[in-house]
Amino acid sequence: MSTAEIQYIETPRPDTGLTNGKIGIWLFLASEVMLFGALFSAYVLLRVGAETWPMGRDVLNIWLALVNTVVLITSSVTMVLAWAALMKNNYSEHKKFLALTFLCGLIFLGIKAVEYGQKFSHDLFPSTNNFLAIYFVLTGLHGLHVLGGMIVMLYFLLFGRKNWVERPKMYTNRIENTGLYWHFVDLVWIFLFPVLYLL
Amino acid sequence: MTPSEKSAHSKPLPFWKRYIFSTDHKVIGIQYGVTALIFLFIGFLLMMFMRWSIAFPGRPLPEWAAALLGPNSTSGIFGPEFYNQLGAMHGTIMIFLGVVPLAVGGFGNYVVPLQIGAPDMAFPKINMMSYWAFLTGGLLMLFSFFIEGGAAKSGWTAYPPLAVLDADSGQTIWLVGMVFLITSSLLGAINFIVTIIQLRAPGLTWMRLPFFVWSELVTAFILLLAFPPLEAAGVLQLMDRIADTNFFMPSGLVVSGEIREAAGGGSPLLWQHLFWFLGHPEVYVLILPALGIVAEIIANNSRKPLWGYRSMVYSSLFLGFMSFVVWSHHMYLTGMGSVMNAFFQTTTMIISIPSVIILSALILSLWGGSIRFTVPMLFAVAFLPMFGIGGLTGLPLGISTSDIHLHDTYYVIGHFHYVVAPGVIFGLFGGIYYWFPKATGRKMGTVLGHLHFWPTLICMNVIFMPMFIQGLAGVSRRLYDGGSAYAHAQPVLHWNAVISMAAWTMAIAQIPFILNFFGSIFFGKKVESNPWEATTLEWTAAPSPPPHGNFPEIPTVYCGPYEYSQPNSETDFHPQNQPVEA
Amino acid sequence: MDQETLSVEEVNRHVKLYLGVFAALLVLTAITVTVAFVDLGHGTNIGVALLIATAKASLVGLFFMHLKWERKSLHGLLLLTFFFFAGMIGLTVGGYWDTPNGTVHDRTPVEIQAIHHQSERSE
Amino acid sequence: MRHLFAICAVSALMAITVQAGTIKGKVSFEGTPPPEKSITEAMKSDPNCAALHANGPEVMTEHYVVGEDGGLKWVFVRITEGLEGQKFDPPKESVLLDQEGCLYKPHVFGIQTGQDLIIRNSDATLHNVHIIPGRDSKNPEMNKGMPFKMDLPPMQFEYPEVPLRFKCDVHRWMFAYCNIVDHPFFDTTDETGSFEIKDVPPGDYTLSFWHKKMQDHPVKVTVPAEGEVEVNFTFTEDMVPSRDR
Repeated sequence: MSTAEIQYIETPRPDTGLTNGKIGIWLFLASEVMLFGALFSAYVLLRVGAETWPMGRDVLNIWLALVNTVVLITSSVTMVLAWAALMKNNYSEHKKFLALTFLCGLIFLGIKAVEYGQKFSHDLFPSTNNFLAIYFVLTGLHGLHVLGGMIVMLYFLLFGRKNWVERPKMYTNRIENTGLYWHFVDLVWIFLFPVLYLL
Repeated sequence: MTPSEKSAHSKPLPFWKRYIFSTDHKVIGIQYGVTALIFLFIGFLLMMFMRWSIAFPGRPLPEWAAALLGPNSTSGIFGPEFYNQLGAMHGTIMIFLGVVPLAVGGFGNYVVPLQIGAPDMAFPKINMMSYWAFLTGGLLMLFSFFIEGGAAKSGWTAYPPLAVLDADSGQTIWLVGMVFLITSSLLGAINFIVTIIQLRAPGLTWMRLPFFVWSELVTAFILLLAFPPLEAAGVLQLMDRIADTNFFMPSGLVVSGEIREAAGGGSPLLWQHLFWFLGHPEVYVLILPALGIVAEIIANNSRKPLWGYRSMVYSSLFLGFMSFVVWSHHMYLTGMGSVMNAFFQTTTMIISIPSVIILSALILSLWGGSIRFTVPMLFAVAFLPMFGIGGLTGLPLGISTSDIHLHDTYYVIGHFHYVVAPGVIFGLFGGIYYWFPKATGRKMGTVLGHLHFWPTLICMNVIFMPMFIQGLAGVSRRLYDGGSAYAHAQPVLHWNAVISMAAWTMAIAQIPFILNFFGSIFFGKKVESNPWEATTLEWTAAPSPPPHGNFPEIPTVYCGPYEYSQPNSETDFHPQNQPVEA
Repeated sequence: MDQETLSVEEVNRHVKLYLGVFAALLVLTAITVTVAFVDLGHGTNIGVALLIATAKASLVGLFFMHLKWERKSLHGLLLLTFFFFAGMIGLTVGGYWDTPNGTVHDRTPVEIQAIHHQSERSE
Repeated sequence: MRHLFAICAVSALMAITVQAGTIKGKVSFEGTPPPEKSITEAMKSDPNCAALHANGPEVMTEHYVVGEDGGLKWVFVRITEGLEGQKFDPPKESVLLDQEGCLYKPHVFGIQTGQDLIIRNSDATLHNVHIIPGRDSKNPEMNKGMPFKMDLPPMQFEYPEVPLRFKCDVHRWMFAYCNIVDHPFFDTTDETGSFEIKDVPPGDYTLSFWHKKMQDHPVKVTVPAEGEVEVNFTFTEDMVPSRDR
């Protein structure tokens, strides 16, 4: 037979029990942990070294952030339900939940934009003080990750059907890996919310 | 270099898809390799100008050399600002655009899939993306020389507040370039780890992996976990430069006489912690692949299994693990207290143990072997003492008390250049001579090889040994005039001219290599698939050059990677994919 | 967690589990907000908030990211990453209080700034 | 042949239509100028500088340099109003700012936006050219080390600024005042206090006399079609800032 194609894309490798995609996404999430870890250590070092550090709730709008937290948690749930729908071979239910997740992402970014708008209108900028600077960098970078996840979901919403019909198992793995990434983004926000807004 | 196209694709791919936007790990490996060699040469060129300013400050360059500098020098003379640009970009280009892409991108991409019996990398498209992200970052870095204000000039370590206060935009382009390079390394690292874990041929258990594959696996883990903090620090410094934030700008900072009125409150130490959190693992990313290559060459050319293969594997794993907890030995003089100094001093001493184990195992592998001094073997054997000097001279720097005198002096320059130049780059040269027949089906000339090896070895030592003498005399690094303004440097100033002469002659010594490298592609002696009579899969199971998809059929592995001169076997090597009778 | 063996009613059982975790997450979020308004002293506030955040994070990790049924090798990878994460934050921030004794660096930057301000006002 | 003829005709025509006048004059200082301070004492901090002036005359500051006939040196004269909307492309020749004997030479000079400025170090010692723009000026701050006899690559300024201060971070007594304007009609007075601005198109203008200590003083002037117009200006003692009296 001609040269072999790359294996273990769909079926896991017997001795490691994992597919290529799953190890790949978990390695990527490990590097993301280090990325946000570095930003958190920047936050802690700046806060410890600062003479004055504003209380989160005095400067930021907690209630918008609370809504955002709920939105992101809901999107995590709809994401995992979208994956479960595929396990039940129900593509239409999957598409509905994936669209819902995408919508939640959109709402999240919308609320973020409103929040940033409020800050800029009260002329609170990153250069005002280090609390706002690290706030903008952390939430900005997190927002970009949300956007990245949404672009991938949009791709699947528009072109996923052909892949599902031809190679259902590969498509399920892809959705699971996208889900892992999305849950990680939600996980980062779960830490961001108290650290920036409540303490 | 025309890989035969009997592969699964119906019709052969158009030229640009097969060579430019290819997803074949071998083509990407060669793309990485050649680009990295060009960047190494550019970095070398920058250093030659630096050596002129160090040896003969204020003296005009000859016209043909000054012409290369264009507007940066007027009538052949350039000032300290341009020298700092040369210094910062020499470091950045040599490390991030030269050695890492050659060691990890070039050799890793080309050799690892072949050595583990895989048809290609686990994610071919991501592999291609990582090369193009690397090329974009590289071109951005080169482009920054031609903008108004010139390239970054706060050292390859880009310490704030100097890097943030630098009004010219070269530093901003440096940061953006770094983000591209880090993304490229990240994608590469994920690809390597998944490929090595998932696509090993049947029968290729973990302890039958060639040591080169182990070194690339550990390197990939270091890249994966150490690079993101520098990306975060790069984002913070980018915000400091563009959005006037104050992450690294302390309050009450006095800038040329006036207190800088800004929010302040930042800490320059934050950058140093995040930078060196990558910085030290980065130097292990440089050395590990070279150790892997040298191990392959020594085993093959001494016709003897590696001594202590298991101890080398566990040492490289331990090296990778420890490399994350030693970074602050670069920061002993930043006002850290005795608790931190003691901690990092201890971890630094501990981390020197695995490197010594690997080095001794390599030296002991020579014992009792019937050694063939082929050209790759010359480089590999020369690597051992040179890396030894590099490693041992690092110990006084690792101890906080002696580092007080030696920090940021030419002793440090001598130390890390001994590890990188006669160490890593000799290993990589050996790798090029060793795997060239596999990549092209032709062997590189041995006469030109010797003509390249001996002068380069001698020049390297004449360049870097006097640096220890200057460093111990207290000459500090990054001086555009080589220390001629300092009284304590006067007795050792004459070494500057000696070092510079040796550096320029070493440039001439690279010509035989360039002729040999490009010449042998067309005129080299034709060889069949296993000219070195090696045992690992890339030689025994794949033709040279291997087609797309590498192996006619996926090989099965029956024994360890270095079964040389086994008793009762007619040939003095036993290929991995040959069953072991009785 | 190999997907072939999951039959439809097993998946439905998982779905109920996910909805339960969803409820738990919402409750925890409510708690963390209300607790934030109660002043238990700066240290404890941080501790409680991080505790709740870790609880929520582990819920998401274990159930939504299927870590509960995942192979040990991935747990190893996460442990290794967490060790380096903790090492980076611990040593970077730990170094802040560790100043060489008997020198001007003996005091933390905040104290040095305070002295600086006093000396300004006294002139 | 025909082309040659055409070119001569056009250039001749050009010469006739362009009428230009010249503004000449003398700037003087009435009263006793505040005493200058000696720099040789400060120069001892750098042996290279002290050596350069070892046997020369004592080096004094050049704040109020008044000649015997009362002429005031280092006064920058330029047209401030009357040129609105006119574009002037920068002259080809470059302006040279030399650092010789640890002093900026010239001390005050004018340059047009886009014109080449060459900064030279004629001393064998380290000078650090440090350009400090005003608070809300758009010219960039710049800091170039010049450790030995060398020239910096020619540079240009984009935005007018009177004055753009140059100082040397190594020698604190070294200052230069670069006055950037976006037209060629300017001059700096010499020891006799005289200045001359040529090829000024006829019209009404405001001329302004700038001195680094005694600020800016505008004067109305009308330039005839051709020939010269004489404008003199006298700085008086009360214009001297209080701290210098």
